[in-house]
Amino acid sequence: MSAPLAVDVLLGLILVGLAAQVAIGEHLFRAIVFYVAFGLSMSVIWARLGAPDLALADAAIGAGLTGALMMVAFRRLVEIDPKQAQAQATRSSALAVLIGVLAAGMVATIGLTALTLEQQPGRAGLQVMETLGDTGLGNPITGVLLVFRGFDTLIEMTVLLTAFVGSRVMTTRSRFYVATIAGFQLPLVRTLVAVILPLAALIAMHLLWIGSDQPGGAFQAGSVLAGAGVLLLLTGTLLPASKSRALVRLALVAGVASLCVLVLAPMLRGQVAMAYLGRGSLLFAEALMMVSIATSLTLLFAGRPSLKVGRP
Amino acid sequence: MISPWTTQILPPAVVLVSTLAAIVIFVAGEARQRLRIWVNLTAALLKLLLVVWIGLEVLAGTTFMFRFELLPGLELILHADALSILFASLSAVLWLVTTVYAIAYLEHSPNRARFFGFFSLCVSATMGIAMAGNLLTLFLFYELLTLTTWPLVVHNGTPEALAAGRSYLRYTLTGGVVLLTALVWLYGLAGNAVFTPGGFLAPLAAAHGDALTLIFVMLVAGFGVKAGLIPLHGWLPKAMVAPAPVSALLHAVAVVKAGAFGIIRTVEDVYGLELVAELGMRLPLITVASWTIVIGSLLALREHHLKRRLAYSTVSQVSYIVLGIAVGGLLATSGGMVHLVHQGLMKITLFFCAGIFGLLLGVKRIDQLDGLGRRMPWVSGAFTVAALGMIGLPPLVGFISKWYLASGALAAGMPLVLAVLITSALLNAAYFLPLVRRLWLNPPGTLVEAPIEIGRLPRLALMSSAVATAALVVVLGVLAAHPLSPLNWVVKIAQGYAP
Amino acid sequence: MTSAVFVLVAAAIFGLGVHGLLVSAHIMRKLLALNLMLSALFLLLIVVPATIDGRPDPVPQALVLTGIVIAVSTTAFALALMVRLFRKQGHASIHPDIDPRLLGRKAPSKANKTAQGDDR
Amino acid sequence: MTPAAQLLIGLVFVPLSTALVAVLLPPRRRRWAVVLGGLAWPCLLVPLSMAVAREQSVVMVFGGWAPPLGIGWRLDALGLVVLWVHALAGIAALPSAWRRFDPDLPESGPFWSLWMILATGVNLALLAADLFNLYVALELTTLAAVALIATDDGIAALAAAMRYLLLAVLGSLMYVLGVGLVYAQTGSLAMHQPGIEALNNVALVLMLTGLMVKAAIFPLHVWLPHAYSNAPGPVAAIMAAVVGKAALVAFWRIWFETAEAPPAQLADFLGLIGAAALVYGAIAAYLQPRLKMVIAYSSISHFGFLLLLLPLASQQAFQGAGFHLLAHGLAKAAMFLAAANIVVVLGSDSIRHLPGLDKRMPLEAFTLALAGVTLIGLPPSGGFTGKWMLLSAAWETGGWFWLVLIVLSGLMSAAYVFRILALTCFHPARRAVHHLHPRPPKITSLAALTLALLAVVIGLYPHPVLDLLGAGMPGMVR
Amino acid sequence: MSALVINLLPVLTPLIVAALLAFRGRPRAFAISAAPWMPLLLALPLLMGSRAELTIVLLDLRLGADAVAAPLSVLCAVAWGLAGWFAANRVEKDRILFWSGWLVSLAGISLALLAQDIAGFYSGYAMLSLASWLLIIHARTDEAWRAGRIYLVLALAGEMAAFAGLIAIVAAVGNIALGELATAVQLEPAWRWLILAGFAVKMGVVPLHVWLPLAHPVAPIPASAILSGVIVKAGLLGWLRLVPPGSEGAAAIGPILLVLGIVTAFAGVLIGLTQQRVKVVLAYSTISQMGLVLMAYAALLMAPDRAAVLLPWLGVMALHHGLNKASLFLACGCAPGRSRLRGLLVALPALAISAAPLTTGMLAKTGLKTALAEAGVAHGWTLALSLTSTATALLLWHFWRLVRSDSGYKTAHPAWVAMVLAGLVVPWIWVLVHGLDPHLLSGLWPATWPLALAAAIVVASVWLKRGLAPRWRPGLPAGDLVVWLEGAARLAGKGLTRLARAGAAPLPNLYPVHVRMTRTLLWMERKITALPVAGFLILGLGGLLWLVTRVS
Repeated sequence: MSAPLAVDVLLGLILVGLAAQVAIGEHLFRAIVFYVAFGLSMSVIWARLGAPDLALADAAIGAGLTGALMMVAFRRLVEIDPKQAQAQATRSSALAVLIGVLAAGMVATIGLTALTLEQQPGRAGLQVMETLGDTGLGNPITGVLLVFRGFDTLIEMTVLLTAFVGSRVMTTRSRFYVATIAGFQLPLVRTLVAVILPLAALIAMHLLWIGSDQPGGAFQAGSVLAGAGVLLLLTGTLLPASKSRALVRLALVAGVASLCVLVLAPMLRGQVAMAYLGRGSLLFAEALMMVSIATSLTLLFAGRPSLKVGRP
Repeated sequence: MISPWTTQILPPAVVLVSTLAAIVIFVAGEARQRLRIWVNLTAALLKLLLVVWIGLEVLAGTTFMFRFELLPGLELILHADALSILFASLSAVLWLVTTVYAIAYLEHSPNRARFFGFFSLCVSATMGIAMAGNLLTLFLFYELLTLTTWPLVVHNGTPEALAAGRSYLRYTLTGGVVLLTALVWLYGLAGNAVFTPGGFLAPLAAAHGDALTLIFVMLVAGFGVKAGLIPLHGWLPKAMVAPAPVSALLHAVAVVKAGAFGIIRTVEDVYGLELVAELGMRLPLITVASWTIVIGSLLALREHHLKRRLAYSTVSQVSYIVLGIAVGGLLATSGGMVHLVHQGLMKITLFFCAGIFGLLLGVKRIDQLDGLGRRMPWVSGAFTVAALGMIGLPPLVGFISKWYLASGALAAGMPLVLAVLITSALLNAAYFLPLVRRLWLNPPGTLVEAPIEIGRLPRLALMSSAVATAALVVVLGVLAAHPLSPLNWVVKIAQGYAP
Repeated sequence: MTSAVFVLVAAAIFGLGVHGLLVSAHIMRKLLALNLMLSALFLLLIVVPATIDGRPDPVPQALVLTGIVIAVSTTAFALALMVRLFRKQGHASIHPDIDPRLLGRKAPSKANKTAQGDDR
Repeated sequence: MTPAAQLLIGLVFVPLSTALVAVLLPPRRRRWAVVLGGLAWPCLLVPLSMAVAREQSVVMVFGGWAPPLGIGWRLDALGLVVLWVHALAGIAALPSAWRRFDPDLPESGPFWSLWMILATGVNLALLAADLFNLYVALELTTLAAVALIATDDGIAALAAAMRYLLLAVLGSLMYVLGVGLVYAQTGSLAMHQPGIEALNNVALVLMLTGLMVKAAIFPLHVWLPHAYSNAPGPVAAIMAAVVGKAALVAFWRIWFETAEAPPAQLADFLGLIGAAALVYGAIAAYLQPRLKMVIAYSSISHFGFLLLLLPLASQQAFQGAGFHLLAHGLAKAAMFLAAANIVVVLGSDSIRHLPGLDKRMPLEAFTLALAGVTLIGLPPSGGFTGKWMLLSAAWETGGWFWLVLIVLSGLMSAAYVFRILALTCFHPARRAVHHLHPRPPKITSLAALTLALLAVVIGLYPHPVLDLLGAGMPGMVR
Repeated sequence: MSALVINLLPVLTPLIVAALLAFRGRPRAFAISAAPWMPLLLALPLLMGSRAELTIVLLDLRLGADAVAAPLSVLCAVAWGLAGWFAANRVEKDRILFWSGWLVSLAGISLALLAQDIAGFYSGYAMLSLASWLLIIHARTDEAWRAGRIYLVLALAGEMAAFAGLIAIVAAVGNIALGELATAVQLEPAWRWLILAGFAVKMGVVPLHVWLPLAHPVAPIPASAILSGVIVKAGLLGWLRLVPPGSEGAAAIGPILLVLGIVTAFAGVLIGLTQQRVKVVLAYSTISQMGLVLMAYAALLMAPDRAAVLLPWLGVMALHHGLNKASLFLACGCAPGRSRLRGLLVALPALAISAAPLTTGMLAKTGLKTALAEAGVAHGWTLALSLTSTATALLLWHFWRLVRSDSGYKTAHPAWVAMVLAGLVVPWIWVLVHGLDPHLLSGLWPATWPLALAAAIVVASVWLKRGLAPRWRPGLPAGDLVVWLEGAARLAGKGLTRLARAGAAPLPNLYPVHVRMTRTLLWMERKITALPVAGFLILGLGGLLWLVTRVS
């Protein structure tokens, strides 16, 4: 078998192994950790497949943020009921295994049959490549996300907003739990943070800027910023606040609002809804999107409506 | 003469009068008794007037027709032909009487607003059935009737009442379902057709003979449930737990008659008797009716609960109508149709009296009737008259219908039907005469409950309504040959069907 | 060939996810399993359609990107919900067999609502 | 871009921007904004109805990028009908929501924006002519719905919400898998793909299954009863009115539009599933010890009923099903609103407490009765009209089994409806007194009553709706 | 107009008076005092002989007196009137009941007499039957109830039979005038037999006679007087009305009736001899007398063309028997044994009935014999007839012995005397009015020897110190056959009730919902609500759908 294929198989095996750990590993906490690992190797595979945008996104969001959210949730469970720290996986049953195998077989057959399908000449992907030139964008994915299928993105942002608002339903009632971890209070860590923060900001700006031509974009940037926010929360530099602030709320809705503007503005100019207005408009929208992605993810992590600066 | 607009608006008006009354009553609520009484009475009177008006116009040859397209190719038609006038006037008159009776009967009892509201609704549904111009409309109001009578049946709210309501619903709704199926099928075959004397299905007979037969069976079964054809009668005796006015109306006009009326329409106006005979459905229909007549009487014979015995007698009596229709011919048809009115009068009288006995003296069972004739001669008199009428004793109305039915049966060459009639007459005597004897000739027994004292006016209302209907039983019997008597009206109708 | 391998990988992950979803009582574990299944799904979405000059079709990529964001939002929300449920009922699993009879009563009055607000 | 198309934009963006405004405003002001928005977007339906009546459907494409490249929207008669249900139910739910979620309650802050987000999602799901856009819309709807259910903080509600969320995710997962396959095969995500014959059955089945979860079709209904019966009254009303239906409409669209020639045996099989749902739901409803449970299970039964459109598959049947969708939506919303008031007053919706209700809450009892009539399909009512059309369709296609089934459905609904009515109005224990909470303002009851009345009245004059639905669906014009 | 009034008065007035009974106080008193004289109203139409038509009443009612009804109208007017007088003083118990029965049955019979159309006649007849039931059960003892029950069953059955018959006529020609009946319609013999049988119940023709011996003893004396004197004749009226002489095929049934008549005549006497109660004996004598009337009617059927002569003779028989039998019944209430005069008053009608020479009985016999002669019946019948008078004589001797020892009221009642006189006179008047030839001389010997024979038997029995019947008494219960009938009826009743019970089984419950079902369903619901199962279901359903797409 050829070398690249061997690499593929290896990657695949690693991925499956991690997945197994996540799904049926003994200890819940370990499962979460393995999930983060899984996300990272997933992004490796994305890269291997030649989808750097996905790689970035999965690394930042799939692995990083989801993992962080899971951890803080787990931590809250433990704070409520210490026994949760040793939450064991329930024993597997033969039936479950059988069903799992069947499901796997189903998906395999589906996928393999799908591979054999002959491809349509006029498919959307090709058209994207052709028409991308008119938009002057370099990154077809950004093109699809913000130009051709921009409306999906709008709804997607709304989903994010909904997730936040929805979780408020729960969090308004629950007592405030400090998310900070004692270890992170060490001076060394703080200096480290002091280094990391501007770096993260810089990366974010960069991703945002190049997003329209190369891999990157609002999501990746936003999640990087969110990661930074999470770090700040962990170190206690930022603290969750239960008093909701207008500014924060503005930051939350900014992304959706900007996309709305993107959709509606052309209509004011008598054009079709969401007609393409040029890169500038995209940049503006993406910037706002980044802001609200970062804010909402951070707040989701904090489990509070707002943030305040912790004591130095 | 009468403007075309009026001819269109009158039939729905007749239906809606009591609907409006119901709405007012519902809205007015429990407390506004005086208002309720006035609304009831005025609505009843108004309806009666309207019906009479229409009746005279129809006599003069005006055609009343109100069409409203419910669905594309699916019309709600209200019209007024002689037959509908017959049924409508019957229910209008009896509604008036029953309203008076009910107002007095339910004095001091709870939930009167609900009762009278549904009462009025039930009557407007009946009117709709009477005025229905096609099978769909008939079905529509038929279902409405089910819906509006159920609250009346379970009005008392006792466990028996609830059970009765359940079984009532089971039977009637199942019947409705069967009807609906048949209806869809029929519309699929024949489209949206208006009732026409002699039926409109004859052209289809060649192509869809079997289908038509099946549909006929389903239709008759569907209507038969309410008409209490055995073995579809199960709900009827149970429904006796309802307050007396309800039972009276249920048995005399609303539910049972609706079923019978539906069968009349099916046989005469949808299929036409010739077609029915052609499909080989005439004999079965006659058989079922006869069977019901005899078995119903036997069942009545075996009941010791007054109202339940009356109920079974209804089961048997209503089948006279079906029998007459099925036998066909001028005599039998008119005999059957006139029984629609006559049975109504007699039965409502009986239930009025039974109700009064029950309400004032707590008399429920037959053996408690002893010597009531002395205690309340007028009511007992009314009861006696009606009972004798049921037996078919001349010169009461029962005799008239029986006379026509019997002669019709022989004219159609069916001596067996005559035998059935005679048997049932004997059985009627067997289960009614003992009641009469107990009323008048037995020494008074001790009452189970102390007699309830009600005001003079209510008592008067109760008695007078019973006596009034009893008087009608006599008068319509004695003056049967009068040109305006139901009999002559019916003969006019029957000439339309069986020239 | 490569795509075939990854299809198989995706299938395996999917199966594991299903298994995890079925056997594990703990909600968080179920969420993990669901996320696995989602990842498998995304992998399929990218692998199955034909590549365009060596790189995956951009449209599915965009879809997957959207999917990822939706997934993380859903997960975040589900976690919040789980924490609340855990606090109320003391264990992190969904009881299917709570007798509906017992759930009939509600606490309608406002005072009651706010009081009920915090954990008991 | 036609003015009608711009109105389409409004259908989604009015509620969406309302939601954003609601998030921005301080909690005390939110409900005002929502009232405005909730009353505003239905107004758009009037001109849109005219437009749809004029030319069968209103179409728009985003940014001029025609499918398969871009996203298209399409408003057809079916969507319009459900939109009307949505609008009416929403408006009717306003007073009740206003009372239930006043700003002092912690959960009322999120509620108002979530509601508008839900509206956005539903409207979008009804408009979307793009498979993936539909997915996004359904996700939005689900997430908002789950959050709304969770606004009732009881264990039951939270558990139900959780179950709903997990199952919905599973469902949408299968749906997306199907969508991916569709793209792999056809290279387009447009819902209606001219020129592409029979869809890959695997993809079709995956999408259908996914949607069946969201439409709560037996045996995938398990999330629904607890979710609806434990959600706060107004929420339950809105969800029962539209959330399931939006998924069902999507189901039909994929069946009739995307898969142009779906395998016939599958149609029959789905019809059988519908039959099973119908029977099971009715029986379950009959056995439930809680009013809201009864109503919820009746929804399951009626969804099964609506599934019978697949085997019948004629223009007439489509009219019937669409009409039934309308009537049932209105009736259900009415019932849930009434039930909400009942819960407020009695502190419970256990049917043991129902006796005597007709005295204390006559309006609610009347509402239940009217809506029940529609559910049973007794003439004259919307339910009857729909049933009739379906019946005649069944007759014309010679589907005797379906015909009998449809007819029986009415009977089975009668069983549980009359059970409730009998308990409410005629039970011997009627005079028993249990402690009562203050009655909610009358307008809430009147709103419910209006819906129920509407559900009955449309049966008297159904022509406009039927004419709208007359066009049928692409799949049926054979 | 006047005709209308005249013909309606006899029918309506009794009813109105009966209605007055319902009001307490003065109206009731007035009614009771007025009631006895009602029958006299019948004289009006009889004398005026006018006809009236009420097109709006019943099924257009036609009224009027005619030759057929005339003798019975006279009989009714006289006998009923006198009995009413008797009753006015002698009935104390339950007067309202008694008089209402009395008046209504009077109205009924008047209507039956006057009605000229089928429906009208039937109405009157039915009223009569039902109302006379009230007279029978007046005492309301168990015995009375039994008698009443049996009478009612027989009467109703008979009516229904008659109804069936006349409905057959109506079905053919509608509700026509009775006069036209003979010529109007050809009837299946079956229907005619139904009619005959139906009215035969009233007549007490064997074997339908059973109610008479039960009813008479229990009814109050005046009531039994009219029952036996008048009401039984209503059956005859029915025959004459609905199977008139000359209707085709009627002649054929004559002989059968003849036999039936003679059998009845003797059976009545023979059973009567075994009875020990006065009124029972009288009842049986009535039965046997009705046998004779039946024979006369049979003859009439056989010689329709001589109807003009024979109808009056039939009238003579009716009058004679009605009046005399009535007076005998009244006698039972007047302690006839107490004085010679009273004895004489009893003996006269008794002798008349046993057809002693020069009595109205002889007239009757003559009439019958002429009838038979006209019918051309063999001579042997006349001998049989003579023997019937012997038998009757013996029976009445038996009665005489019983009644002598009977102690009822101590005082005689003028009505009784009047009745006896009427019995002696009225038939003669009738004969004279109709100018019939009484065959006095030729009739003497045939009238004498049977009686002489009877006397001889009596003397012999006295000489042998034996009662006529007492020693050899088969001990038949009163109302012989009825005992077995009752048994049969009881069995039938049991059967019917059982049948009824079988028929009463309700439909099976359509929606059976059992506790187990509830439990099962809730359990199942819980199971599939469990997330693993649900997830499995989702995947599984997907796979299933896919499989479905594969099959075809």
